[in-house]
Amino acid sequence: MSLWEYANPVKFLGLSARVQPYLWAAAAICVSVGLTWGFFGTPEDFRQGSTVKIIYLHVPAALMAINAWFMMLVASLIWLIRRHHVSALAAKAAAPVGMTMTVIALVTGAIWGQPMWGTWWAWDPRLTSFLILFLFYLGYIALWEAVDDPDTAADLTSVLCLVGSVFAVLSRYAVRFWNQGLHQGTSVPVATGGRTVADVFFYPLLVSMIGFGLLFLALVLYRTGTEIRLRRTRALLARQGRDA
Amino acid sequence: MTLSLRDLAVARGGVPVLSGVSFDVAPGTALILRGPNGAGKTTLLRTIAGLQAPLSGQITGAEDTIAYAGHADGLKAMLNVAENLTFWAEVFGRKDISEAIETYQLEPLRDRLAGTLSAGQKRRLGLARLMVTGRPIWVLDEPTVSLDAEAVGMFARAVTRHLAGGGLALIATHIDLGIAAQTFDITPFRAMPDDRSGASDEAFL
Amino acid sequence: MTLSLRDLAVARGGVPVLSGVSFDVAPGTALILRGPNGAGKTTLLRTIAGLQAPLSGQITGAEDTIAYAGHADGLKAMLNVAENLTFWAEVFGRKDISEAIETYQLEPLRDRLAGTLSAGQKRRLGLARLMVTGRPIWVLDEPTVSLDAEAVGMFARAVTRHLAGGGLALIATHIDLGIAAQTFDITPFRAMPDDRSGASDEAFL
Amino acid sequence: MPELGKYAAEVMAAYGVSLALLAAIVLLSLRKGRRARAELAQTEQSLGKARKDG
Amino acid sequence: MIALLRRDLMLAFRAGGGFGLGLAFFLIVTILVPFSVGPQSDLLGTIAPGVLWLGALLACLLSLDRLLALDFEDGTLDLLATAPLPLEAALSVKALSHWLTTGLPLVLAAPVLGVMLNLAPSGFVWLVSSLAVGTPALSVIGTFGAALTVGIKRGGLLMSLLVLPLYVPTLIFGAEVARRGAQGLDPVTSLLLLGGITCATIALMPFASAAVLRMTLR
Amino acid sequence: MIALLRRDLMLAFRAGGGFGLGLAFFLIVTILVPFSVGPQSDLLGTIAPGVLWLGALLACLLSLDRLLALDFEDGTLDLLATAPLPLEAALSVKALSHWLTTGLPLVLAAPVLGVMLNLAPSGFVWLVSSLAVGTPALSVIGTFGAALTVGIKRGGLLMSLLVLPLYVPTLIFGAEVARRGAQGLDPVTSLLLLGGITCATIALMPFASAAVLRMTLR
Ligand code: HEM
Ligand SMILES: Nc1ncnc2c1ncn2[C@@H]1O[C@H](COP(=O)(O)OP(=O)(O)OP(=O)(O)O)[C@@H](O)[C@H]1O
Ligand SMILES: Nc1ncnc2c1ncn2[C@@H]1O[C@H](COP(=O)(O)OP(=O)(O)OP(=O)(O)O)[C@@H](O)[C@H]1O
Ligand SMILES: [Mg+2]
Ligand SMILES: [Mg+2]
Repeated sequence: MSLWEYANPVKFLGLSARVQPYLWAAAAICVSVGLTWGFFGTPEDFRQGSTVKIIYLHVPAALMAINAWFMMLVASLIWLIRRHHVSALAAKAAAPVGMTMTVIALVTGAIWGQPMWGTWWAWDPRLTSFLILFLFYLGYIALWEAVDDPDTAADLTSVLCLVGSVFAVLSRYAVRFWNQGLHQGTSVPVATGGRTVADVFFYPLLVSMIGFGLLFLALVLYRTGTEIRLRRTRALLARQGRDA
Repeated sequence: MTLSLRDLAVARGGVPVLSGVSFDVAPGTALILRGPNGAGKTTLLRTIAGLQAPLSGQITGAEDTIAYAGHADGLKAMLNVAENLTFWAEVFGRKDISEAIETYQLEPLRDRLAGTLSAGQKRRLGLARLMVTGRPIWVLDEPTVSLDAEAVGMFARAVTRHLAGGGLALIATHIDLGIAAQTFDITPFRAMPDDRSGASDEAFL
Repeated sequence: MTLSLRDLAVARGGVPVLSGVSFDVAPGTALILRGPNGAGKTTLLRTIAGLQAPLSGQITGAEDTIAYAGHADGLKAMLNVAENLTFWAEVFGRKDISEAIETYQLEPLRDRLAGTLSAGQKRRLGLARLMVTGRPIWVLDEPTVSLDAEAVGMFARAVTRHLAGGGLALIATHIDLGIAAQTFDITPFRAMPDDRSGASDEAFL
Repeated sequence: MPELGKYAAEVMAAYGVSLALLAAIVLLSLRKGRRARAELAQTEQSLGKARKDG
Repeated sequence: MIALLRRDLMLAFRAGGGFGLGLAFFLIVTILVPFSVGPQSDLLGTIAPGVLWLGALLACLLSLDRLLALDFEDGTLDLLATAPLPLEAALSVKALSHWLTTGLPLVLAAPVLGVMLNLAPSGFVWLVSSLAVGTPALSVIGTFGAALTVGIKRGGLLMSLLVLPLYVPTLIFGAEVARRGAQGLDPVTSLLLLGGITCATIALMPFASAAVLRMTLR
Repeated sequence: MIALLRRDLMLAFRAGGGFGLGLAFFLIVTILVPFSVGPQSDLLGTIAPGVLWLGALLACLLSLDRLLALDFEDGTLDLLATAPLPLEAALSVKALSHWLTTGLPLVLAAPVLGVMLNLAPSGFVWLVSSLAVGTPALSVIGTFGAALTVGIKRGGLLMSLLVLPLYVPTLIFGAEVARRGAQGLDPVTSLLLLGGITCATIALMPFASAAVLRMTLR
């Protein structure tokens, strides 16, 4: 019994059907608790006023936007190396979710920027590299749509994801070199060891982050199932319509 | 060097098209592939030429020995006949294009841009390309499309000469070419809808 | 309505190719054009279809009555078979594609994208397009390229039916189509090098 | 309803847009999933293929 | 004609989207501008109207590339030319479908990109209206360029070269409207002129395009 | 390989010129800029390095479009894939010929256009050297994009979408060099970084391109 067994579409569908109810429930609970707590149950920041409440959307979304790309990278590698279809389809399924997260982070950031920095948008390294990430999502999704043959599409998008990752990192570095920004630094403990956000803000934020993560997972599982079914329909029809 | 297929299965668009195909073509002989439209001749030939991977089965003797001519001729409209041939000769590390020009009577067209040739003249040039590759195995997909009777004769002579020189040829066609060769009908090898010979979509069936 | 050519001269790339061509095709009959590669069949047919102007001479009966099918089929790879046919039917102000589908046995392929058809299947679809135009004159340039014997039969039946319905057809081909029709060889009409039939460069001769 | 002060519009807009986007991706996924299921069921039925699971 | 429009739109959506891609290109050009001229927001604000117009123009131009070329290659144009549909009408429909799949999305997206380039608040409405009035002219003129270069392989660049000068009047007035709008000056005169250009091109260019196309097909 | 290079160059010259056209596009974009942002010469001078880099990038991009597409359509790529020539080498040659026909003329023409945009005198040498060092990377990355989209009709815009984000680092460093040069600052660090990117892409991208092309041809 190895993990790879779940690379079989049928096995995967079975497992994902069993896990999904819990996942959806957990995601719904965490997201709503985190957001409600953050929205209703936290005080205003002395400097940022009530805008600090945006953090419960902005940071989890930004986090998941990056993690989603990372997950797609891993899935693409698995497809390229071991050629498990579920893996490729999972990457395909994750892309729109990741892009949505990116858009949420961008929009909430822009809305937050207006009161804090006095501008909707600034060419700050953090913001800019995020915008580039958005472009990579866009290109990735467009490539999936444009290629007819599913396997070729999986191959091409995987390579694009790989090369894109390298260039995304490179862009991030280049952008930082090009401009020193005003976006604030990392405030989450995993990255810094200590934290710069007070506990009152931190716990709801943590719940919200977990919630976004679970939501992402649930969505990806569900959407992968959808892709598998579409692929099966296509396979059945293709084999039927071949003769004559 | 013999070209051998053993229990080959091929797919197009992820769907198995043929399975269980086996045959040998010995040097000095040609094999004519037959089958109705959509039977899978093009797919089979592309697989043998190495342009796509087989689903399963073995192909031996095909490594770096094949000159392939498909529906498209790989001609540049803005190069003339001689330049087109010279280019392909050089890609295959050769120089001489006079034999090809002569066999297909391209001399009068030598300096015409390929884009201004008629359909049949273009095809003649496309076939002439095979001769400059120096490859022993010719894999041809409907080579005589839009050729007139005389040009079909040129082609038949070129193939016969190639075979006499120890080459071999595999030709898919719907019409009679006037070449002494065995025929292989691929119709019986059509893959069944639930065929599981390694196609990429079989996990989804 | 009879299609008549009177003393027609045609050119390609500014060079006269044929001159002095005259013939009539009456309703209910077909005419098969023959001639070696490069004789000028394609050029003549394109002129008759109105895609290029004749150098001199008259064509009568061709105004808005012609459906032309050349080497390219006008199919969109990203539309399926039915959508392709429907589009052309609508362009010609018609609706019904079932007869075309039936004649060329395209029913099983109806929902396949045209880009995924084999060469012969594509050609069948290209020929089916003629039937949805409702035009009385069919002008066909090598229509049976890459068709198998059975499909050639479908085509012959379609033409016969078209003729029986009062249509007429003009077909350039190198092979035998199995259609009862007169043959017209264009070889004798090849234009002489110093032909002065109105070509654009004659002022420079 | 907490007191949002002078930034009420911003905060509400941020929450509104984000929740709308989340809802959109969830609903679109569900709709696509449901269609895929239906299509597959129909195909399987018309081809008489048994199915190993849901 | 409706069949043609429907088919073109269908193809645009299916073929991996003529729809989204013009837009994406517009977005990308706009994003690349700060990378190339530097991130100072006042400088960006000054050049924003011009950059957005130029970006829209280039996005139109790139998507023109295959407006007719694909139909030429697979023989559709030959067949359309012999169909009972005036070529002028067919080309107008093609221009319309080009505008619907490219120009219109650009108009809708322009405000967002205006934000990113720090466009002055007073400029938004004028930017959008100038684009709405001006982009149809870009599509129609572009169709002419596409007809001119239709038989030529590698025609894309050549077409850009032919079309860009024709775009100059539209660009001048369009950018003028947007710029004056952003600076708080009165842009109405320029807008009227822009509208005049658009109307004139829509009325006349299809005839030129059809004439040219008949010549190329011959 | 030399045969391939020679053929590509010959085709570029004959086919109505990949050679001149990239250049002409560059020229036109540069000319359109004053029309769109207005003619104040100090403003133009400020944005000149950026505009020239952006124009060069777009000119490269547009001419990429058919780098492989034409060879794909007429079957040449199929035949090349079965020829005794590693695909990596063939693609490197293609990138080289693209650079020779597009990048190099841009490098040579840039000073002239710099004059038209009022570029500061100190900037010329840096502009040219940044383009000389940076454009090869554009060709190589572009070949990757072309390989990705080769089988796709209407692939031009999709390719732009895929390639432009990949161009970002090159653009940032290249424009930075030119800008710092024009402002009299020290551009050497950026130039070194730019060179590093170019070398890395030349060394690695052909493998990615060949891998991708094998996938599409399959
Ligand atoms: C469109 C504008 C913005 C974008 C694209 C953006 C993007 C990002 C990104 C990518 C992250 C990193 C998440 C991570 O790496 O874990 C982040 C985190 C964060 N952003 Fe923004 N941001 C924007 C505007 C703002 C504004 C205006 C503020 C507040 C004044 C803000 C406050 C924060 C905070 C507090 C974090 C958490 C820091 C951390 O944990 O790393 N952002 N944002
Ligand atoms: N641009 C051109 N310049 C000069 N000659 C040309 C040009 N284009 C075509 N020709 C010549 O015109 C002649 C007529 O060509 P056409 O395509 O009509 O021949 P065809 O009878 O259809 O031949 P096939 O049977 O090979 O299709 C040919 O000899 C061809 O080489
Ligand atoms: N992308 C695809 N998806 C599904 N089926 C496809 C695809 N492409 C081709 N096919 C089918 O695969 C089969 C084999 O096609 P192939 O081109 O090999 O036939 P062929 O024997 O060469 O026919 P022809 O004589 O018409 O050239 C055909 O039935 C075709 O319809
Ligand atoms: Mg075939
Ligand atoms: Mg012909």
